[in-house]
Formats: sequence, structure tokens, C-alpha cells
Amino acid sequence: MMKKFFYRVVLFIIFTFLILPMLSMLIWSFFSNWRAIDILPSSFTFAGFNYFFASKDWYIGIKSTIFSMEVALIATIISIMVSRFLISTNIKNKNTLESIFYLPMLLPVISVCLGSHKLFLQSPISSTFALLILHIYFSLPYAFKMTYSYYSIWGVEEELTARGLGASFWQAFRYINLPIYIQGYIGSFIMAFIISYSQYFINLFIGNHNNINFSMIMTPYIANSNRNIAAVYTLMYIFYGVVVMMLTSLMGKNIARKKSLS
Amino acid sequence: MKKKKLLSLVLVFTLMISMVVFAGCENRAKQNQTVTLYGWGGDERVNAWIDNELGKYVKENYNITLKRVPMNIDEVLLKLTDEKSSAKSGSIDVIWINGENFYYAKKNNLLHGPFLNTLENAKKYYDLEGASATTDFGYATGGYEAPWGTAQFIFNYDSEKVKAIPTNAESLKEYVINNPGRFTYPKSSDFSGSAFIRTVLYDIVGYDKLKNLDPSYDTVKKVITPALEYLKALEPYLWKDGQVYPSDSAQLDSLYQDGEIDITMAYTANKALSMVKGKNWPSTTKTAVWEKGTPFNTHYLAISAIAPNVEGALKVINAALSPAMQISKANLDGWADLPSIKYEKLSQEEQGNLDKTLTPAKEYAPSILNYEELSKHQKPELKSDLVVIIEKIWEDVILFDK
Amino acid sequence: MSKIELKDIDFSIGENKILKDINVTIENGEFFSILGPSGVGKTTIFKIITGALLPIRGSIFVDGNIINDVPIEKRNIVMVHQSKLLFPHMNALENVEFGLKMRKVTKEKIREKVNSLTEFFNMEEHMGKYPHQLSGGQQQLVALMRAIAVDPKVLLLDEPFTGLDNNLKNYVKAYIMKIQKKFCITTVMITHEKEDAFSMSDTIAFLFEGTVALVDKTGNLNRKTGINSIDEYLGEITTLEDGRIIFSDRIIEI
Amino acid sequence: MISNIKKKRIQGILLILPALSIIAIVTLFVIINTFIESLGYIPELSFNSFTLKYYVDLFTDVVFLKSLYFSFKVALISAIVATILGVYTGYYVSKWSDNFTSLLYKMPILLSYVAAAVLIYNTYSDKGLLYHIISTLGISEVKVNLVYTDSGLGVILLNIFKGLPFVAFCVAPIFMKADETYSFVAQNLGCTRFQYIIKILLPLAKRSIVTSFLIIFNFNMFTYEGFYYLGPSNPISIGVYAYKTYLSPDLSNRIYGMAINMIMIMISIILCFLYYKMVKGHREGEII
Repeated sequence: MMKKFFYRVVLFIIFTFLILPMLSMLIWSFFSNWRAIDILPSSFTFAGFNYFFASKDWYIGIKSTIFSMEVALIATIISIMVSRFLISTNIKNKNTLESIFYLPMLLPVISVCLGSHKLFLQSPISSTFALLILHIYFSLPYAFKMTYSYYSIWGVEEELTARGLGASFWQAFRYINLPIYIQGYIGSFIMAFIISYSQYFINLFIGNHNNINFSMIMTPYIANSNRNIAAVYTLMYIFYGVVVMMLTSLMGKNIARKKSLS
Repeated sequence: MKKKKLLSLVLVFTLMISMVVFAGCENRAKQNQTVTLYGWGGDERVNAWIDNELGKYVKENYNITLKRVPMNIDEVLLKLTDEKSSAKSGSIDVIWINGENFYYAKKNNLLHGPFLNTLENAKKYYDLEGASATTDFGYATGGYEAPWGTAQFIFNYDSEKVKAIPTNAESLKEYVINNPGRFTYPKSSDFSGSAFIRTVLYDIVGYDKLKNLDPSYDTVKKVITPALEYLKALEPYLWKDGQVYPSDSAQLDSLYQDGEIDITMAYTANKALSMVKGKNWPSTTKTAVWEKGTPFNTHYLAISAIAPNVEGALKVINAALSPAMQISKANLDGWADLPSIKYEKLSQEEQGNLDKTLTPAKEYAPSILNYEELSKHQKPELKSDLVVIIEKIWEDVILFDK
Repeated sequence: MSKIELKDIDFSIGENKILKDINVTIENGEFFSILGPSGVGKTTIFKIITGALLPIRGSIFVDGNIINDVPIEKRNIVMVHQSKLLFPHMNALENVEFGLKMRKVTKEKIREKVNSLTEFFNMEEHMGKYPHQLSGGQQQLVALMRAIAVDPKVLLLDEPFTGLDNNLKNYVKAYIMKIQKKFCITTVMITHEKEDAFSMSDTIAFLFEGTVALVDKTGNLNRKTGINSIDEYLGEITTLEDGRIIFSDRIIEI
Repeated sequence: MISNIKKKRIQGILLILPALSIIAIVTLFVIINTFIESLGYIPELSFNSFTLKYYVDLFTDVVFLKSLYFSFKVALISAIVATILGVYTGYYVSKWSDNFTSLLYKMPILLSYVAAAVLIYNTYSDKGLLYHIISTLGISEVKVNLVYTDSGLGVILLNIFKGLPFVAFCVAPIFMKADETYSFVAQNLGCTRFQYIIKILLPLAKRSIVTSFLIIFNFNMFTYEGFYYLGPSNPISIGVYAYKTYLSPDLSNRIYGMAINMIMIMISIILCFLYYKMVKGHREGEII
């Protein structure tokens, strides 16, 4: 019993640690001052929200979530392709190949941006497309990691069984693979989305004025001294992200609905 | 099953439509004239002014869509350097710049120009022979940038806690020793931190001794040694025993806001007003300068050497220099940036408007210094290469104890 | 109801040779067992027959036609996996219907077919349940139903008794025998249990280290085969006059 | 018969081609370009020589070496703590079906590092939210001294704040699915709960845990935001050092930036290689 209590306490501390900063964000979005000597924050204000909605920044936010969703969708599809390839072949250098897909996670973003900028400038592709490629470059490994860990534990046996029963490749994928793996795919999608959504330096450095994203407008505010504005932007940033995450989860649930009914 | 299909259909459609819409936006933007303005985007008042005032003005007068891209100046230069080396057209039109960044940008041919003398408003309303139009941090601008506004380094303090604000190095030392842990300044890599160090230098070494110094590490170090010793002596009495310096003025402001320190500093003369007004800072906050003067500089607008829309960029800069914009920029309820326009060249009515915008509302008047008081304590900036060397020396001596 | 031939099948993963020179002929309607210790590539043979894996060398014939290039879903060879692999998100009924739906069989025919199967397997009350609500034996029966529903040319059973206790095993076993009789499906079973192989099959193939050591009618295996590895594996066997076989430790009936 | 194998091979190539081409082209170009520039060859800026001088300069610079060591230390500590606590949290989270809590713990992942750094500052700085809470509880004379310390505690807090949910997020689904599959079997075999976690769940999630660990370690090592906002002024971290160097308006500093980049890339590749070795060695025991 004592032991159980101890575990609970540790868990409680962890969650408190994670939630307190969120709480501080909430407080600062509505207040502009909280001095050391005060017990409660003072100066309730909507100034931050007013500014956020008065400027066009809410629209930029929506634009960048949509862009990141596109990136995440592509990254998820590509990562499914790669996972399927890796799981169904037995080539000699499979592990090397797998490691290559993790490389972008380990390379510093700034190094890659600085290095690849030259490449993109020399090639005929537009900066928006270059941006898309780099976003995929960074989010793919995360999506792949999620998808592949699902595949490597549960394989594609069920799908093969379905095909043995006469389902074509696409039928097997749609009726068997998708419902069973949907949680994993949703996970990859969300992970890829998060990575793409929080990219700041890529858009700054590779993109042009059409590619301003939420992180890019948020970061200068955060780095400046007006905590109210900073908190509002962070809050809205999270809000947009959470909406996307909830929508995708909902969709995943919908696809796996039958499974959850059981 | 049906619901699922519907959902996925809806998703695909939204994605496709959004792609089309955004592509459409881009096209439309191209037909319309678009000018991009790259610059620091950390202050909502500045951003709001650019979007709502300047943006509106150029839209109405020149049918130009102004796109503000928030980006730190050093990042802008890095991007520009890369883009310049390729054959493609760049993405940057107007750059908000000054000081060492301008110096290096011009040296590396990253800027378009000279253009200042071709601007209608510049000829009409500015003193083109004057210091702010011709020199930026000690080096000639050569007409490659247009003076947009001016700034002065000031101290903000809580008058309730600091009864007598130190206005020279000696009194600051006294204050710091009497109030250990209640004062600090940002690292030299920060704009304000660097300006504070120069303020100390002006006080201890003197501007005249510094201005024509040979920009070599050892010479400079020798000359500024007394000031370095002074700063070293302050260190043990600073916030956190001088173990840590805030990374930038925003962190310093945070400390002030939390009440951990009683004096903060900024390179924006009217900052206290907006902070008091927004209730971020205590209403007892006041502004001060040092007896022997604090650095003051001009910030400029320049055009990228590979700007896709030079013509539009010139129009935007011309608009930014116009009396109307200069006056609205100075508005204490808005950005509250000091104008760079020549007061005497304005019409009577415009002068009146400018005076009006520069006069604070009664309740906030005590928090800032009036323009006269400020201008009495202005000292020009040092040459930008000297500034870089001083920053480096501070790091080596104070931070890393080399 | 077909005849399968495997000719010169080789398979390897990297350097590792899994199967070498597999040559087997399985007659129409026969119950054929592949017997051997675990880890000698028995399941790999099945995967090659179904088309999940492609052989490095060799050909597979069904009724004399080579099927190497026929995709999995067109082969009409169904494998019942040792871990059943029922689709977790479908209930038993949907699992059984799956193959028929994929073949675009009309609804009435599906119902008819499934009803007769349900009746045959006595599973009426369980068809609405999801796989995890079924017992191991029931799962196995559903897997069998699912396989038979599509009228496969060949039924492959991969260790069908894994995880079942003796009672259930006999229960499932009886059904398998019954199906085989009733539908006359060519059936191939993989097993490492000698008794099962002997008691159920017409013909047994011994697989050791990736090669077929011996193929023979069950009836002929009543003495030492003369091949050391097999004799060692089987131990003492004697066939009694009434057809029962005595292994070293127990008697089983054929 | 050959055609079938060929077809499968072509299918395979088509499956990995998009991903592989993006990753391989960008990575290779970045590495080669960084390497060449780090040797002092940037013709656009009229640096035309090839020399190792910049590396020599860096490796004889005490500040650089110190920053390398400091970053390594902080990154290692925070990655270890974050991984352990993350797995711990992931285990509990995997058992909850409560949507709200499972969303709540994911929020830090969503934040960018800068935003997270500022939130951590607002919460755990000397006069932050924690201070207010403690002092409201009536404990006077509290001293919260977490950020800006020489030990880099503030940065460690940030890295844990970002890393812990990430690890939990990566392992939770595996735990959940494994629990569905093996929990019953294991109990059948007489495992205690603890044995079950150690013997079944952890090995199943091992790969995921190790990769997450490496990712956050590597990320922590090179990130600059954490150290910039919450770290001590001296020693600085390698990320801050690099960032300062690239962004110096004096363009000749860029070569140093590239050299630091190259060093960081080398470290990353070594880590990747280690990971590869580890995966290779453990392959056989894996349940697939």
C-alpha cells in the first residue's frame, strides 16, 4: 500500500511539474502584472487577446496549421510506405537503411537550414516547395519512428491473411490495416504535425513573405518583455495545435470505431 | 462507414481548397505590388504601427501591399548573404537596420543604393548634411539608408524604491554596494547591455578619447581598462552575485517586473510610458539619463541589393519619411518612436501636430523624460567596429575571466 | 480440391538459407502434414505457397499451372495462422464474411453460406462476439470457418492446436477431420507434434534443416525409416494390426 | 518467375524512393557543404583557401571546450532523467482512457523550445509562479533558486519539461497495445506486475525508449534556446556558441559557425552509428 502511495506521489509531482507552466501561461494571458510582493496577480486585461485578433495573426495561425497538416499528411503517408518496405523485405543492410531515416532528428535544424539553403537556391524549385521539403525532412523521422515501431511489433500478418482470403492489396489495407493501425498513424500524424508546426528557423530562413508561420510571429514576442502578449500568443499557439490534435484523434476514433465499440 | 467516408472526403477537400486559396493569394499578391519589410518583430506596438499606419498609408497612396516579416536583423543578413550568391531573385525588399549590421552589410555589398538623395521627402524634410543622415555608428551611410527614427539609451527605475537615481559611474557604484543584488545589466551581446557598457565608458574614459581609437583589440583594451576594472568591481554586488548576466534586455525587464531589481535599461526613450500604461510596470517608474550623456542613435531603412521590387521599396521608404508618418510614429499612444525628421522644415501645422503627439497625458508624464531633457544628454555612438571589439573584450574579461 | 506441386524451391534471408531444394507433391483431396522440429522453415513453405514470400528459385504448381506470378489474393489458397489472426476490429460474423465480401458475393449467398457454416460448427451463439471475447478454441473455429467460407483450393493449417488444451484440441481436431471429409479440401498442416501428424494425415513430409528428408504415406511409416535424423526424432514406433500406432510412450489411433 | 521478384523489387524501390531521396539528398548536401565551408572555402564571401585553421582555433579555445563539456553534461543528465520519468509516466498514461489528461501531458510537446523556455522561466524562476504558490501557502523566506544556476538546473528542467512527455508519448501506445496482448498471458504464467513490466513491457518498448533517449539527448546537446533563456552566462553551451557565431554580422565568423556545425554533425553521426550498432546487436531477441 505504501508503495502504491509512493508511486502516486511521484506521478503527481511529474504532472504538477508539467502543468504548472501551463497554468502560468493561462494566468499571464489575462494579467499584465504579478510582483513578488503580491499574492495574486493584478491588472486583469484583455489587451493581449485584443491585439491577437485585431492583427491578422489569427489568420496566419490558421494558415500555418493547414500547412503543417499537409506536411504531416505527406510525412505519414511516406513513412507508411517506408515502414512497409522495411517490414516486408529482408535486405542485408536493413538496419543501416533504418538508421538513415533517423538522421534528420539528430542534425541541428540550423545547420541543415544553412547548408541546404544553397542547394535550394541553385535548384529551380520555388522557395515554398523547398520549405515543404524541409518540413517533411524534419517531420518524417518522427512519423516514421511511430509507424515503424507499430509495424515492427505487429507486422503485416493480418493483412496477408486478408489477402489470402481474396482481398486485393487496397482492400486489405483499407479494411484490415487501417482500422488496426489507425492509432499508430494518428500518432505519426500528430507527431509530424507538431514538429512541422513548431518549426521556426526553416520558415525564417528558407521561406519568403508568404511563408510566415505562427512560430515565426510568436517567437519575437516571446523573446520580448511583454509577458501578457507572449502568454496570449503561446496560448493561442497551443490552442490551434490542440484543435488539430483533437480533430485528428476524433477522426482516428471514427475509423477505429468498430474496434472501440467492442 | 458512410460517416468515415464523408469525413475523409471533407478533409481532402479542405486541404485542396486551402492549397488553391493560398496559391491564389500568392498570385493576387503578385499582380498587386507587394513590398516586404524585414525587421525585428518583438514589440506589438511597433508591429501594429507598421501594419495599420504605414501599411495603410502606402496602400492608399501607392497601392502597395506592405508585408511585414518579423525577423532579427542578424538573421536577415545571413539570409541575404546566401540569396545574393544565387541567381534567383531575392525575397527581401526593405530592411530595418543600423549600426554594425549596416556597416557589414554595406561592406559586403548587400545593399542597394545610394538612394537617399532621390527620395522626395528626404530632400524636402530632412537635413541631408546632418549627422543622422550621413553617419551611422561612426561610419558614412553613403546614402544607402534613410533615417527612420531615433533612439536614446535610458534607465528606468522604480522611484519608490530608488530615491536618488545614480546618474554617473561613481554614484551607481555607491548604490550597488549599498543595495547588493538589486542591480544588473545584460550581456554585451545584447543591444542594451552593450549600450550600458558604452555609457560607463563615456563616463569613465570619455567619448572624445574613444571616438578616434584604432579598432584593434589590444589598443582598445588598454584604453578602456579603467572602465573594465570598474565593472569588475561591481560584479560581486550584482544580482546573483554577478554569476549570471541576463541574456537580453527582455530578461532584465522580467527581473524588474518581478521586483527582483529596481533599475532596468532600454534603448527606447519612451518605453516606460507604454509599460506603465499597460500596467506591466509600477506607476512609480521613472526615466533617467546620465550626466555625461548616454548613447543615442538613428535607425534606418535600407533596400536589399537583390530586392525584387526596388521601385516599390523606394516608395515605401519615402512614405515612411513623410511628415504624416513621422508624426504618427511619434504618437505616445502608439509606437512612440522619436522622429528623425527635421523639425524646422515642417510646416507650422505639422509642427503643432508633432508637439501634440509628443506631449504625454498628464498621469503618465512623470514616467518619461521630455525631448529637451533627453537631447541635452545625447552622445553619438562609437564606430561600429569599435563597438564589436568592446563587446568582445567585455565577454573575455568580465564573463570568461580571461 | 487441387493438386499442388513444389519444384526445387529455394529460399534464403540474406546469407541464411532457410529452404533448400524443396520438392513435394500434394495430391488432390489429400491430408498432408509437414512434420519437423520448430525453426526449420515450415511456416516459410506456407508463406511461399500462399504468395506472401517469393521463392529465390523454383516453382509452385496448382493443378499443373505455375502460380509463381499469381498475386496472393488470386491464388485462393487460405492459410490458418497459428495465432489465428482474427481481425480484432470485426466480430466473428464479420470475420467469416470478410473473404466473401471481398469476392463481391451477393448478400443472400453470403448469408446462406455463413448460416450453413455456423450450423455445421455449432457456433450460433458466438457469431456476434469479438475475437478477444472468444476462447482459444472458438477463435480457432472462427479462423477455420473464415478460411473455408471462400471455398479455397487448398487449406493450409499452421500449427492449428497451439495454445489449446487437450479437450479443446480434440474438439478442434474433430472439426478439422470433419471438414476435410465433408468438403474434400486438399489440406496441408504444419506441426511439430508427431501424434497429430500421424493421427490425421494421409501423407507426411519430414522437414529437417530446410530440406525434405522423407515423404511417405502414413501407413508406411510403421518401422524404422532408415534415415537417422527421422528415426531419432520419432523414437520407437510400432503399428498394431488394428491400425493404431504405438510410439515409445503412448498409443494413438488413426 | 524472375519477373515477379523484379516486380516486387521495383515496388519496394517505389516505396522508399520519395523518403530516401529527400533525406539522402538534403543530408548529403548539407554535410558536404558544411564540411567544405568549415575548411574556409566560401567563394561567395571571397574565402578561397582550404585550411584546418578554424578547427585548430576552436579546439584550442578554452571557452569552446568548456561549452562542449557543459552541454554534454547537461544534455546527458536531462536526457536520462527525462527518459526514466517519461517511461514511468508513459506506463500510467497508457492505462488511462481519460482524454483530458492524456491531452494535458502532451501539451509541452506542442510548444516550441523558446515558448517552453519562457514558460519555465515564468514558473520556476526566483519570483515565478512556484514562488508565489509556496509563499501563498504561508512559508515565508522562500528561496526558489532553480534557473540561471551554474549547474544548468534551469536548462535541465526545460529539457525534462520537453523531453518527458515526448518519451511518454512514444512509449504509451506500445505499452497499451502490448498490455492488450500480453498482460493476460503473463499473468497466466504467474508473473507479478513488476516482473511483467520489467520482463515484458520494457523489452518490448526498448527500441522506442532508446531512440527517444538518443533524440532528446542530441537535441538537448545542440539546442540554444534553453541555455540562452535559462542557463548561466558562464559556461555557455555549444548551441549558444554556434548561434552567436553564425549570426555575427562579421561574415568571416561564419566559417567558425560552419566548423562548429560540422563538429555537431559529427557528434550526431557518431550517436546515430552507436544506435545502429545497438539495434543490430539486439535484433535477434526482438519480438516481431
